[in-house]
Amino acid sequence: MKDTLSQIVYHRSIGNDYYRIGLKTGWASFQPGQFAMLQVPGDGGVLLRRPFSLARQEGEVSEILYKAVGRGTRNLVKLQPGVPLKILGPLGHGFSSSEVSGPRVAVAGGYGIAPFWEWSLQLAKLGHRLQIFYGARTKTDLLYLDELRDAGAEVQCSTEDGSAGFRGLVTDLLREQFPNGKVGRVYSCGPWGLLQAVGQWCESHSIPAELSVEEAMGCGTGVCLGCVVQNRAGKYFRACKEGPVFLAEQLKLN
Amino acid sequence: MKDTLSQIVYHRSIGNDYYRIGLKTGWASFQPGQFAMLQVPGDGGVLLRRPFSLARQEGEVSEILYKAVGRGTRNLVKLQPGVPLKILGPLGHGFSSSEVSGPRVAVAGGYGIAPFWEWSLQLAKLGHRLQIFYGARTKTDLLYLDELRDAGAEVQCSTEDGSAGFRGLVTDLLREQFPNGKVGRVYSCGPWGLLQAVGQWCESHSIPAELSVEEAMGCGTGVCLGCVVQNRAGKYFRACKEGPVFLAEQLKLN
Amino acid sequence: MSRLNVKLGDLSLKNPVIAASGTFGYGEELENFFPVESLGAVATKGLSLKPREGNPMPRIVETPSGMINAIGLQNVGIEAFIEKKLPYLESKQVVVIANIFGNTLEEYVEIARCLQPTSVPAIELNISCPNVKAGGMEFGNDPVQAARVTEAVRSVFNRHLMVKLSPNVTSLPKVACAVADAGADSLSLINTITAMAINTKTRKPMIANGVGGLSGPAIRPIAVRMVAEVYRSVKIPIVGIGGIGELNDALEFFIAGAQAIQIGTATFVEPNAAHQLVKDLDSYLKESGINHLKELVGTLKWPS
Amino acid sequence: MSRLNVKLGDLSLKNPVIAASGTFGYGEELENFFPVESLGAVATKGLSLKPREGNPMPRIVETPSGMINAIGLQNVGIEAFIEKKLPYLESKQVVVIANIFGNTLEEYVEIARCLQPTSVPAIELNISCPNVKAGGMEFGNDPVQAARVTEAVRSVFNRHLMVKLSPNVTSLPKVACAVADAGADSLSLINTITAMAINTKTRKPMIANGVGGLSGPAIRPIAVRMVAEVYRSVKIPIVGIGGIGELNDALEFFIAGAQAIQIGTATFVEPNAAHQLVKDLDSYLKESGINHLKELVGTLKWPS
Ligand SMILES: Cc1cc2nc3c(=O)[nH]c(=O)nc-3n(C[C@H](O)[C@H](O)[C@H](O)COP(=O)(O)OP(=O)(O)OC[C@H]3O[C@@H](n4cnc5c(N)ncnc54)[C@H](O)[C@@H]3O)c2cc1C
Ligand SMILES: Cc1cc2nc3c(=O)[nH]c(=O)nc-3n(C[C@H](O)[C@H](O)[C@H](O)COP(=O)(O)OP(=O)(O)OC[C@H]3O[C@@H](n4cnc5c(N)ncnc54)[C@H](O)[C@@H]3O)c2cc1C
Ligand SMILES: Cc1cc2nc3c(=O)[nH]c(=O)nc-3n(C[C@H](O)[C@H](O)[C@H](O)COP(=O)(O)O)c2cc1C
Ligand SMILES: Cc1cc2nc3c(=O)[nH]c(=O)nc-3n(C[C@H](O)[C@H](O)[C@H](O)COP(=O)(O)O)c2cc1C
Ligand code: FES
Ligand code: FES
Repeated sequence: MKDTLSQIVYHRSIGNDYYRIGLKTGWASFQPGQFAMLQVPGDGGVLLRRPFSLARQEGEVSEILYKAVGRGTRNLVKLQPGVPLKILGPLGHGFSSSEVSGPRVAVAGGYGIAPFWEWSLQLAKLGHRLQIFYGARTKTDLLYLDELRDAGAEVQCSTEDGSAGFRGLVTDLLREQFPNGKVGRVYSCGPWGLLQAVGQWCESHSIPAELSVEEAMGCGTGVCLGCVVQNRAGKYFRACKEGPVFLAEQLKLN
Repeated sequence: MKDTLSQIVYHRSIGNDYYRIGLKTGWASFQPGQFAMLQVPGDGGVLLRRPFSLARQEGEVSEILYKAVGRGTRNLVKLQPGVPLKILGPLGHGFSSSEVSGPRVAVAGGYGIAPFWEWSLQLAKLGHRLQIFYGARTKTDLLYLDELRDAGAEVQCSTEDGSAGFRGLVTDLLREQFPNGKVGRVYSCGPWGLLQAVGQWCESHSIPAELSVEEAMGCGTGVCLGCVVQNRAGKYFRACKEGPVFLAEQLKLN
Repeated sequence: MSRLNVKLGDLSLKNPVIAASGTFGYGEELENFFPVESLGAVATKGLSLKPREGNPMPRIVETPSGMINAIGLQNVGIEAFIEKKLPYLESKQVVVIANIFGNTLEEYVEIARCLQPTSVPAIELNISCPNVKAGGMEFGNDPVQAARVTEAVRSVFNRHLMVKLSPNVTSLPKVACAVADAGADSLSLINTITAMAINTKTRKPMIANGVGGLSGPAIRPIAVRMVAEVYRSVKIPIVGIGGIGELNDALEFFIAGAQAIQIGTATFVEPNAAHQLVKDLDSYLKESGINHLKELVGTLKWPS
Repeated sequence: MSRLNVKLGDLSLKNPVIAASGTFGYGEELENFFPVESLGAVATKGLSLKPREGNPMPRIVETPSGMINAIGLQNVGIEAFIEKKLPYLESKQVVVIANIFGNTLEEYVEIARCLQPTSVPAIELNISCPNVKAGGMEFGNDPVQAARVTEAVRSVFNRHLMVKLSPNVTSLPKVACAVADAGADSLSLINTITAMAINTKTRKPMIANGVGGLSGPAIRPIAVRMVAEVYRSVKIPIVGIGGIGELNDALEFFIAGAQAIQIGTATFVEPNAAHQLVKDLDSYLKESGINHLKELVGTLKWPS
C-alpha cells in the first residue's frame, strides 16, 4: 500500500460509458480483489478519491476498468494520457489463494468482472482454470471477453435481455450448470443483490465463497469507518481493510 | 454580452507563467478594455469564473493573455485544445473612441498590455497610431512586442532591472518622453500603483486619462456589488459594469 | 407549466424559483440573458431607510465551493427604490419581494410603511445579515427579538410577510416558531453563514470588514438540514436557500420541505441559472409523472 | 524543528500538528505512510465507556468540498482501548490525546477515571458530536451544561484537559468562556457542522442516520472565523480544526489564534497530509525568517 503520483499511460472508451485506464504505478503486483483509491478531477467540489478494483498489472502499468456514473468519473473521462494522477494502493484483501478441490468458479456482474482478468491469469500460472459466469444487463455491458479468454478462463455469459448468452440472471445460469452444487470455491464481485444470491446458493450447497463488496469509501486506509459491512452477529468490519473480499459466512446476507 | 460555450482553439505557453489562449467565441468584436468571465477548472473547489481582458478578436476566435498565478489559472494551464469552456462577455466598458487632439498614449504594466493589442489595431484602422509605454519587472515579462509593432503601434519599454529598454518605472519613462505633458489622451491598464501614478501625472498636466482597473469580481454582470471602486465623493461604482475603464477624474486615486 | 405554480399563503408565484436578495441587483441587470418575468419572483437587494454605500473593498473572496461576501448592504434606499427601480419590475409584471433591513426596529417599521402603499406584494424581512455592525444579526439570533421585529412590521404591512432566518444559531426551529407565531406568512432560509478567510501574507482578513457571509454549494448540506428541521416544527411555508445551482440541488430542498427556493451565488457563475432551473424543474416533473410540484414537498423519509 | 514545538499549558508537543479524532483510527493504520511519532500528537477515535458498534450504513457522503459523516462513534470502548490500542501508541512515544464521549455526565466521568491511572497525557472532551441520539450535542450547545461536564471531568483527571467545541451554536465565545472557567486547559474547535444530503431518487437522507457532521475544506472559513472569535474572548490555548489540508490553511488558523491545529478529512484524501504539513510548516518558518511558530499565533490584523 502506497500513494503514487502515477501518469495516465492510456485511456480508452470501450463503449456504453465504460473506460479502460492504464496508470504507470510501478507496482510489482497485486492480489485480485484488491483495489485502489484514485484521484479524480476536482470539478464541482469533488474532494474524496474514488475506489476501483485493480484489473490488471502489466509491467509498470496498472489497469482499471471503470464506468462513468457520477461527478468524479464523468470528469475523469476527459483526462488524456500524460496527465498525472495520484493513486493509493493496492488496498485491502483480495481473493484467497487457498487450496481448492473442485472447480474454481467466478460470478461477476457488470464491471464486477474487473478483478477476474488478473485472477484468471494468476490462476492459470498455477495451472488452474477459472470458470467465469458473467452477467450483465445487455450485450454491450459485457466487458473484457477477449482478455478473459486469452487469460485462459472459460467464460459463460448471461444478459437480462437475452442479447448475448443465457437470457436471465447469472445466478440462474449458475444453478443450471451446477444443479448439484459440485463446485470447489466461488469468487464473486458485483452488485449487492448478486452477492447475496451467490452467497445464499453457495451456503445451501456448502460451497466456500468469497464475496467482494462495494461500499462508499472515505479513506480506503481503514481510518474513517465509513465503509463498514455487518457480520451475522451485527458486528461491523471495514470493507477497505478487512475486505473488500469477505468469506460469505462472515457477512449478513439479508 | 452573452454566455458562450466556446472551445479552446489554441493554448500556448509564452514563458514565465504567461499563456495565450484562443477561444472560439464567435463574437463579432469587442471594445478594447472590455473583459470576459472565463470558466476555469473546478479543482480545489474553485467556484467563480475569472475575469480577463480581451486581447484580440480574429474571426471567430477571441484571445486572452493570462498569467498563471493561483488555483484557477494554474489549473487552466492544463487544458488542451478542443476542451469546451464557458466564457461570458464582452463585459463592461472599454476605452472610449472619442476624438483626440495630440498623441494617443497607452501606459501598460505587466499583463495589462493585453487590451492594447486590439486597441492598436482598431486605432490603426482609423488612421491613428498608438504610442505605447510598457513597463515590466524584467525582459521576459514583456509580452506581445511583435504583435504590437505589427499592429502599427510604437512601443517603448522599461524594465525594473534594466534587462530591456529603459531601466526603471514606466511612468519615469513617460515623464522623460513628455516633459511638458503634451499628450492628447492617455489609456492605461496595469496594477493599481501604476494607474495611480499615471492618473496623477495626467491630472497635473490636464491630460484626459482612461484607467482600466482590476478588482476581484464575483459575477461580472453587475449583480453582486463585489467589484466596486470609489469616486472622489466616496461613492462606489462597479468595475464590471460602469468600468473597468474609468476616467481618471472619476476615481479616488489615493 | 401549471405544475410549477406555488401559493405561499396568499402569495401566488408562477413557479418556485426566486432570485435571491443581493444576487440579482434590482432585476434589470440580467435582462440580456432571460426575461425576468420567467422567474417565480425576484427578491431585491436589501433595502434600507437611507441609501447605503456599503463596505470598503475587498468585499468578496472565493473559498472552497463557496464565497464570502461583506457587501455591507450597499443599496439605493427605500425611496429611490420605489421611484427608480420598482417601475421597471412593475412593467415586467414579475412578483417583487422587497428584502428590507433596518438598524433598529423603528427603521424596519418605517421601511415597511413606505412599501405598504406600493404595488410590492411581499416583504422579505432580513433579520440575518452578518455584514453590518448594528441591528440585523442581533434580531435574527434571538427568538424574542426576531418575534418583536416581525410583529412590528406585520402591523404596518398587510400583504405577504416573509422572514429570512439566520443560520448562525443553536436552534433554528426556535427562532422559526417565534417568528411564525408573531405573524410571518412564510420563512426563507438560510442567509449566509458568518465566516472568515485570512491573507496569510498580510495577516489581514481577505475581506475588509473582517468577517463576511459564506454562500454557495459549500453551505448547501447545512441549509438542507435546517430546512428539514424547520419543516418539522412550523406550519407556514418555507422558501429554501443555500447553494442551489441545478435541478438536483433544488429537489433536495423541496423534498426537505421547501415550497419554493431561491438562487443566489449560482447566478454569479451562470447568469442563466435561475431561468434554466425553471425549465429543468418542469421537464423533471413531466418526465417523472409528477402532476404538481407540491407532491414533492416535504416527502423526505426520515429514518425511523 | 525546535521552532515548531508547542506548549498547550502543561502539555508539550514537538510540533503543532495533531491527527484529528475519528480520522486517524487508533494511530496504527497509517504506519506505512509515516512514523506516527512525527506528529505533535494523535487524538484517538472517540472513546465511550462500553464498545459501540456505531450507526448503520451508509455513514458517509461527499458534498461540495466536504463530506458528511455519521459514524456514530463506533469504537472499542475505553477498556479495550487501554488494553489493546494504547500500548502501540506508548511504544511509539507519541503524545496521545484520548477523545472521550459519554451519553451522560456520569459516563464522561467514568471514562476519565479510567484514563487517570494510564500514561495518557491528555483528554479531549467531545461535547459536540452530532451523531448520537443522547448526550454529546446537548452538552456542547449549552454553556451551562458544557461547564458542568468540564468541571466533573476536571475533578477526576489531573493532566491536560482539552474541550472540543461544537460549532452549532449562536455564540461560541460564550461556551468557550464557560468551559475555560470550569477548568479546561485548552479548547479545540471546531467539530463538524450538522448537515444533511438527500437522495432525490429514494427521497431518503444519504446517510442512514438522517443528519451527520460536515467536515472538510467547505467548513474552513467558518472554523477560521470561530477560532478568531474565541481567541478574542478566552485566554487558554486554542487548537484549530476544520478543513485544514495544506500549509496555507494551517497558517490561517495560527494567525487567527490557534497554537496547534488538527488534520481530519484531509488524511482521507492524502494519507500523508499531516506529516507533510509538519515539514511544510518548518520550511515556511525557516524561509520566512520566523524564529518560532508562536510569533505567528494570533497576529491577525482586525479591521479597525
Ligand atoms: C472496492 C470497490 C471497487 C470498485 N471497483 C470498481 C470498478 O472496478 N469499476 C467501476 O466502474 N467502479 C468500481 N467501484 C465503484 C466506484 O467506486 C464508483 O462508481 C465511483 O466511486 C463513482 O464515483 P463518481 O464520482 O462518478 O460518482 P458520485 O456518485 O458522484 O460519487 C459520490 C460519492 O459516492 C461514492 N460512490 C458512488 N457510487 C459508488 C459505488 N458504486 N461504490 C462505492 N462508492 C460509490 C463515490 O466514491 C463518492 O465518494 C468500486 C467500488 C468499490 C468500493
Ligand atoms: C477586468 C480584469 C481584467 C483582467 N485581465 C487579466 C488579463 O488580461 N490577464 C491576466 O493574467 N489577468 C487578468 N486579470 C486578473 C485575473 O482575473 C486574475 O489573475 C485571476 O482571476 C486569478 O485567478 P486564480 O484562480 O489563478 O487566482 P486565485 O488567487 O486562486 O483566485 C481567487 C479569487 O481571487 C480573484 N483574483 C485573484 N487575483 C486577482 C486579480 N489580480 N484581479 C482580480 N481578481 C483576482 C479570482 O478571480 C478568484 O475569484 C484581470 C482582472 C480583472 C478584474
Ligand atoms: C454578494 C451577496 C449579497 C447578498 N446580499 C443580501 C442582501 O442584501 N439581503 C439578504 O437578505 N441576503 C443577501 N445575500 C444572501 C443571499 O440572498 C442568500 O441567502 C445566500 O447567499 C445563500 O444562498 P446561495 O448559496 O444560493 O448564494 C447576499 C448574498 C451574496 C452572495
Ligand atoms: C469520519 C469522521 C469521524 C469523526 N469522528 C470523531 C470522533 O470520534 N470524535 C470527535 O471529537 N470528532 C470526530 N470527528 C470530527 C473531526 O475530528 C474534526 O473535528 C472535523 O472533521 C473537522 O475537521 P476536518 O475538516 O479537518 O475534518 C470525525 C470526523 C470525521 C470526518
Ligand atoms: S474507507 Fe475509510 S475505513 Fe474504509
Ligand atoms: S463583479 Fe459582480 S457587480 Fe461587478
